[in-house]
Amino acid sequence: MAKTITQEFTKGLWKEIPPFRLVLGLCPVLGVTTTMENGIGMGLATTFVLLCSNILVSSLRNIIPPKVRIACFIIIIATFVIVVELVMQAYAYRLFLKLGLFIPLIVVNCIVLGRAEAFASKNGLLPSMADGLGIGIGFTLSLASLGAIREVLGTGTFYGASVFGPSFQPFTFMIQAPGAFVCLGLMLCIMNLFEN
Amino acid sequence: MLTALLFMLGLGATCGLMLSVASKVFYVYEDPRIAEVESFMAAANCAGCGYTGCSAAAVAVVAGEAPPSVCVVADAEAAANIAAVMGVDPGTAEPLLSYNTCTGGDRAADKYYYMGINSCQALATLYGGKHECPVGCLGLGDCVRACVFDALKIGPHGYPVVDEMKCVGCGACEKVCPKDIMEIKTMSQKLLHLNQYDDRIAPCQQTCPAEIDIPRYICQIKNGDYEGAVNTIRERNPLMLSCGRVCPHPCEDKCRRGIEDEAVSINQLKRFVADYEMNSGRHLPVSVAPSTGKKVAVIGGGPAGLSCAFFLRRLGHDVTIFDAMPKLGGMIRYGIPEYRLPKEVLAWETDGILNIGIEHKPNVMLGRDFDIGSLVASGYDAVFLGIGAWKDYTLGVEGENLGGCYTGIIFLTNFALWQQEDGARDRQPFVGNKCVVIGGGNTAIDCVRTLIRLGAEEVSIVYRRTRKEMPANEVEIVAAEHEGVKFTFLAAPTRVIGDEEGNVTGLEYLKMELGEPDASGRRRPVPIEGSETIMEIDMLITAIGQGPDVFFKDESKRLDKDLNLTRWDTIDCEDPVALQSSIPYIFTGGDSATGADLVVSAIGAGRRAARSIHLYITGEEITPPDKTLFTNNIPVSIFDSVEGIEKSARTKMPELPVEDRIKSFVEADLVISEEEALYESDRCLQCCLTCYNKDVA
Amino acid sequence: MSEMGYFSIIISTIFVNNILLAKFLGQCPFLGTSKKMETAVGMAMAVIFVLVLAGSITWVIYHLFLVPFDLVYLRTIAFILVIASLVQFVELFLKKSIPALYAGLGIFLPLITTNCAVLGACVINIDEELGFMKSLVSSFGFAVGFGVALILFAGVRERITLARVPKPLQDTSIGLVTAGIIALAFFSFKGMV
Amino acid sequence: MRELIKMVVVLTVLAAFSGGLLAGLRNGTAAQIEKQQLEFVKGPAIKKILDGASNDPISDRFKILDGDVETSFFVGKFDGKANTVAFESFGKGYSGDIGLMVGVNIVTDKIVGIEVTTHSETPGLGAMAKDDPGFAAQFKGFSITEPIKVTNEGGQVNAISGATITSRAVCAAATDAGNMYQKLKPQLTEKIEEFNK
Repeated sequence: MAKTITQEFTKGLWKEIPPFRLVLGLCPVLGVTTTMENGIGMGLATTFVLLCSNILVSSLRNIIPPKVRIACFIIIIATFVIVVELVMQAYAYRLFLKLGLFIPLIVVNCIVLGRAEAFASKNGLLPSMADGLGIGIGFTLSLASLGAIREVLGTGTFYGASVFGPSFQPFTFMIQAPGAFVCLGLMLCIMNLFEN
Repeated sequence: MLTALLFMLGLGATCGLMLSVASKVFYVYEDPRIAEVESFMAAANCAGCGYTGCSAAAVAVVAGEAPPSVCVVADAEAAANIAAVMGVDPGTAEPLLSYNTCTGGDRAADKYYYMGINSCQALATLYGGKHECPVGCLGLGDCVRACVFDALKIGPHGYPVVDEMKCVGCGACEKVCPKDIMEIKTMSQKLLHLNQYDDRIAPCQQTCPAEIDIPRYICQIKNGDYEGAVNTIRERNPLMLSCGRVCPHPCEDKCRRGIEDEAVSINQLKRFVADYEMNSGRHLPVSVAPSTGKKVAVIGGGPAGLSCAFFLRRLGHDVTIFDAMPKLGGMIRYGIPEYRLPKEVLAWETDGILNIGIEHKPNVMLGRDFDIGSLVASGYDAVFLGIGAWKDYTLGVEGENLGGCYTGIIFLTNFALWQQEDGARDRQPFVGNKCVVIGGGNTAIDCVRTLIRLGAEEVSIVYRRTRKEMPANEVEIVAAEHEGVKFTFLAAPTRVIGDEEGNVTGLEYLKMELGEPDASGRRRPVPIEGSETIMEIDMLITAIGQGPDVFFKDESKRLDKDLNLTRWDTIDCEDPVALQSSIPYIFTGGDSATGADLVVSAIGAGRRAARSIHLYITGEEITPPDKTLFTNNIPVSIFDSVEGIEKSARTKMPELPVEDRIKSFVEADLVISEEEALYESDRCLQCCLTCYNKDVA
Repeated sequence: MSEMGYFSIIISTIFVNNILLAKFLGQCPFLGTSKKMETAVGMAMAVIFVLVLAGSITWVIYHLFLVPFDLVYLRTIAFILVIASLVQFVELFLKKSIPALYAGLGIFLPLITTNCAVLGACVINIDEELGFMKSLVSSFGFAVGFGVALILFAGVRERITLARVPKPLQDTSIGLVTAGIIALAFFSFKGMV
Repeated sequence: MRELIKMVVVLTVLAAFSGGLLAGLRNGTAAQIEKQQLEFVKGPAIKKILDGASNDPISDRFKILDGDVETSFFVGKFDGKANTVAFESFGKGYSGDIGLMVGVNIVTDKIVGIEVTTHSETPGLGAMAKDDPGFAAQFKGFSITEPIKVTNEGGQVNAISGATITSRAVCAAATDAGNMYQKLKPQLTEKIEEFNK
């Protein structure tokens, strides 16, 4: 049971990497990963919220009465989400425009509430931070890789820079809704393939 | 800034107040385990588990529908915590493991040949799969693919094998199996299951009134897992030491090997493991579900009552046994003589049953010391009436109340009391020189064999039909013959003759001949006119059958008058499986419901009644499923001939030599050796519904 | 969308802007509860109930409190808190007072708190500046759209169990690809409204 | 009861704390957010349309209220005189509204340029309205006082192939802008004169 802080951190990077291992929090995964930049932005925003809420939940875990704990967690998470929203509006407005609707929805991202409830409310500050950071970075990596694949195939660019040159006919399907599903499904498949 | 502060303050306060008030005002009682289980889930309400939110999943876990590992967000530790909430004392709880209920595999015959399908789900939709057997494993391994713990693989015989070290009881395999082969059941669910027409069970298990999983425990014996075998038997029969000694084993009559060869000696194997446990000196731990807080009164501490109490306790209810006799066991203590079932053995067995937390109130009799009304008033939620059949039928002929005349039960009970109870030592039973016992059942045989051991010079049985029609166990009749009992068949007593002092001196009977078969299929004996014969005797015991003693019905004032009886004085229950009497909270089973019958039938009835009581007090429907088998046989499983059998001799039961045993009450039948047990268990064909292991390929 | 008629709102929310397949909201229950038709239908019904309820409450909160007091930026936290508390309240109320209804719908209620489809639809309604009635209709439409997609998807997934799916593709993986193809089909509704 | 009170108190305090924190943050970022909004949503379009203006159109702006709708106008100074104005109008596209920034010379009533600001059209088709400079360039020089149509409706604008609805929406938005311009012209002229002082 006694896992080290490092283990708590690294499990989020492969063993429990969302959304591949923990099939959760798919909405932003599918919704915003049209480009790598969006993926990273969303991932970092989620990481920030995850880290902050884990810290706060973990430090307040003995004060919060169990019957209203969900409401309390939601307040904590929602607060940080709004912080992200405001800060992003003020200093990264272009990103905010693209991520738009999905920022407020970090509140209802199962991963964030799930980690708060399943981990932070039962563990000390340091492990909770490690857990939040690990899962958050894992989530960011997934979003970034999915975003990268969709961006390269769908618009022919990588992080904004053209890859195939002007003659490339973009595979537009990839950056639309159906492409998101198919791409994630196939990535999951490839992960399974490597696993076995 | 201030508005925001105030707004959030108001919002927080409103929500907090609303919820806390609502949780008081709209309080509904809920199993406290639900909240406890839910607290270990991730509360993300993500529905990733397939249930609609965490509380729905928690409800499902508590109801036993979902495994503790249901939450996809929470980690293994949470699953362990949930399991702890659901389990019992972790020391005694059996782990929730996946269990493969079909071991047919490759040996099952094929009906169709399919090409290219590699999923059980797909195969099952095409005419139910490739095998002749309608319920067997399809062997394409959907379960193996579903298992994320790598605990399943398709074994060498073409069916899934569970690696118990890796299995966590998550239930993924159970969910995908289209034939419901893989089973993850809580102990309570297993205890409540009744044999059904669509079960994968061998003919022996179908026939056993207690529904013991016979092939499984024989297989466990074969593998040297004697404790496992004990646990398997104990899921259905808490009195295995007693049954192992006295059961007439109807299962062996249906043994498939018996069709071509001699049947497997199933009961000897049961006795072997039961004795193994007793000789080990400790009772194996028995898992008990968490307490439900419901109270049940079991009236009668005989096999039916003990079985009912045992299973109710394992289901988590508080049980009290009220018994009229000083010690537990009922008819198997006071009716079955010491040489068949030593009291020491029985005491060890009943101690084991009481040990799981059952209260025993001895020397209290229904109708004399308490009545049903007083039980209801003391807060019992249901009552089990297991009062047995303690009242002998009478011959209805002149002179049967003369001195030296006894009824079978009274004779055996008095003798047993004298033999075992300190307080009854001065009432030594009367033993004649020329003794006659009327009747052909086990009670009659018990009487004659007891009389022989008590030193009676001449002991004979008078029975109005022939030896073939005698209802007593064959082994018992043979033993009585060996011990020197004389038999007078086709003789109907007409008069008991006495002397001036009122003591019996003779028995007059009519000779009979066999006529047309009656409703029971036995040829009806017809008296031969003018064939009266007189037999000289000085002691007469009538053991021609017993019925329940229902005197309490007249004694008690209110509730008992609604209790319907049949014309044989047995307690009337509409459904022989549900065993509910005309008063909804009163259940019955065993001899009090059927009239005198086998011990193993009473044990089976005790479990069925426990099931009904459990469902009744938890507010569920008690009507048994339509598919309930209830000692009938599944037609496809009964064969006329069995291929591939190589004859092998059945293990003989070791016995004390006749000259030794007729002098004492030392147990006459002995246990088989470990070597013999291993040999005998190897004779088992490990049958299932239609397939079995052939001796020769 | 604000100047659309009720009918166009319904069509738009059910088909064109299907909340699952075009807006990518509510994916967790979409994949979680679509394995069996039975749960899918129950879930669809509950989402309709819950979303209409949530849609109307959030509209009231937004227009009666947040806008007049210039607190629009607190929208997310206020919505989620109100939705969560109210749903829990309704759940408690139903359990005690109308157990029959609770048995059918109640168990699905907790999902509202963390189903992003619910919060998402409410936020979309506010963003589109719909009036109260239109917002109600739109919520209903989104919920029906959720139901339609979920039930269609569950039907397909039940059939997939019969197919020979390569091992690495099984379960969630093939589920996602299937969802993609269904989404492609829903693409054809674009431009209808 | 104590548990009850604790529940309410914890929730209230937490909520209030969060409210305070957010309000503080909001006050600190409000100005920056508005600037960002203008810069990123409308900024690029305005800069393109009013390319070469000697002032900063984003700071030289005014608002006119017409009925319920408040529209922002951005003033561009060319050759030292404030004579061009840019404002946004909307048309109904293939999927959702299309925002169109239209620049008009108030002296000649001619369009100096258009730019699509916001849209959610199909990438590669409808989205070409924004991405293909050739499409927008067609509008330059049209009189704002006349309706603008695509060629197959008898107008002068060549539609983007495969995205007729989007093309029509852009035309409709431009026509709409013309209507608004004509209606508000007196006020407009007045306000713009102020920048020349």
